Amino acid sequence: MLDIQSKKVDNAVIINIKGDVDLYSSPQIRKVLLELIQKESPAIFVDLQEVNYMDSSGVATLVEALQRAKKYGGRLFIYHLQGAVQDVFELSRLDKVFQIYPDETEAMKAYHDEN
Amino acid sequence: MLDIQSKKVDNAVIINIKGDVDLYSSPQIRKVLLELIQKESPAIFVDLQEVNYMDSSGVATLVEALQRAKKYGGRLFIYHLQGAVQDVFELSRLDKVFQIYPDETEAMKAYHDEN
Amino acid sequence: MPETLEFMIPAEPKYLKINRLSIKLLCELIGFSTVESNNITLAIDEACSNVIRHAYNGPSKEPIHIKCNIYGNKIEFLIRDFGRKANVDQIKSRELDEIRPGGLGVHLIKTVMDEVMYDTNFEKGNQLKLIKHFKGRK
Amino acid sequence: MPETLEFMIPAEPKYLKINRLSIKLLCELIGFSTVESNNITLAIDEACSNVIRHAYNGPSKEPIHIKCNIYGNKIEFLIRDFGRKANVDQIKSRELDEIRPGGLGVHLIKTVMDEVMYDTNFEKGNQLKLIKHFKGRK
Ligand SMILES: Nc1ncnc2c1ncn2[C@@H]1O[C@H](COP(=O)(O)OP(=O)(O)O)[C@@H](O)[C@H]1O
Ligand SMILES: Nc1ncnc2c1ncn2[C@@H]1O[C@H](COP(=O)(O)OP(=O)(O)O)[C@@H](O)[C@H]1O
Repeated sequence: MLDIQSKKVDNAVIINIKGDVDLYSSPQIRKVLLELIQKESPAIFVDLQEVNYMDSSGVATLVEALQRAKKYGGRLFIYHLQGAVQDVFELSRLDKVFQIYPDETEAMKAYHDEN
Repeated sequence: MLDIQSKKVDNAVIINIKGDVDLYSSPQIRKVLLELIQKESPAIFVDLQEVNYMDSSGVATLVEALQRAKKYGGRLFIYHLQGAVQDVFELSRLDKVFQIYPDETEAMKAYHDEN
Repeated sequence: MPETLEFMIPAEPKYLKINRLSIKLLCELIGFSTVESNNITLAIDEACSNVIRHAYNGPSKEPIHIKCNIYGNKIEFLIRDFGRKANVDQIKSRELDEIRPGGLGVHLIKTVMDEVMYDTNFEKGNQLKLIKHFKGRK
Repeated sequence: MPETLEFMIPAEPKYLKINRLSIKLLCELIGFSTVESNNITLAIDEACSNVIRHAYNGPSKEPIHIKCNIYGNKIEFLIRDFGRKANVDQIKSRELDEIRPGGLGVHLIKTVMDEVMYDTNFEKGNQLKLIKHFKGRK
């Protein structure tokens, strides 16, 4: 259903998601994110460039990951949001809760500036 | 419904079609083609790169144009067929009736070689 | 018991694309290849175009109803209209070597689908039954 | 008399995308902007997800039926299920400043649509009526 690729860059993990994130597919992302959180991955980057649709179950999955990561001081960055996905975050009033960046370079820069 | 652009190159006309060619939209292409045929345009190039779907009414429109152009010695070239469009021509056994080319360069070359 | 999906549009050409998107995705979801899904979508679209042109004599507010029944080894489409009764003897493709515009829809439907049955025994309108088997699961 | 389209899928998450494609294209065809069409599609999808999760308590072979009535100044969606009767008092969004996963669907539906009415007066199941007006044509 979704095509999820992940790669390690130093101590960060970049996840590329391709497809619609909805009630059908969000459990798939949840699994990937929770595994990383289990391992206390310090920085998780979620590339949403190829996600054209996200529903509230997708947003909920990211909220859950954000909150769990925070507990051990982990960071979650999301970037490259398409129009419809950006809109869901705004409609949910979560666009200020997340660290949303235009692209990978900007997200990486923000992470490195923090450290 | 369809986005149809046309441009003149020497004595040829190149038509770029964007969208699905079906019962709804094929009259739009028919109008453009028949106007060129009315003027006895010597060479009509139809670029189908951005046509992802064509039904039998689209194929019928092209057959009609081909036959009418032939009457005054005009030429009709079609190129850049997407998979589904190529399949309709094959299923209709018209892939041998038309001059179908991979791209504009090849179609132009064939036309110039004829002259 | 099959799994069933249904789609109903008014018999207007502008709505045909809605059915195409649904049918194509459905075919892909249940395991047909991209090419098979494209071809099945073409067949259903041709059947709907024929309903508009022949059963309703042109665009109409009357409905085209498509029922999709998914079985273990095949998908069955029932395309129902409430228009003029078809004369089944007249529903046939032209000779393909006679090159002329038109007369291709029925040929495409019959080439793509495994079974094609017109049923005109309704009080009003017609129903076309189209079946496609999953490859290797006949 | 409105123009009417209908879509019926089994209450399975994998089929939701079929409805999304149909609703999005329909909204665009009748003149909503891309953003409006996306938002309406989101609202309908959230309503269907809630039918699966709350009315049917999870994926089910029972149907979700969507009827779209197009009027001159608005589109009306009737989303019908045949599951457990909803307790309308319980259908509400969480407080948005309380950040936690979930509890967003009803908020999204209410934010996007102009009118949202739950009707539980059916012998079996529920119906949600959602209305969106064309901008400037209220
Ligand atoms: N749904 C239908 N109802 C009545 N007649 C039909 C229907 N579909 C096809 N036909 C008949 O079959 C003929 C062949 O159809 P088709 O192959 O689609 O080509 P065309 O419609 O271009 O002639 C039509 O001319 C028509 O007489
Ligand atoms: N179709 C429905 N049938 C019954 N209850 C519903 C329905 N939709 C929503 N609800 C109720 O409203 C609450 C809020 O729904 P929602 O905002 O979608 O968030 P969530 O489902 O994540 O809790 C649900 O927890 C549920 O109790």
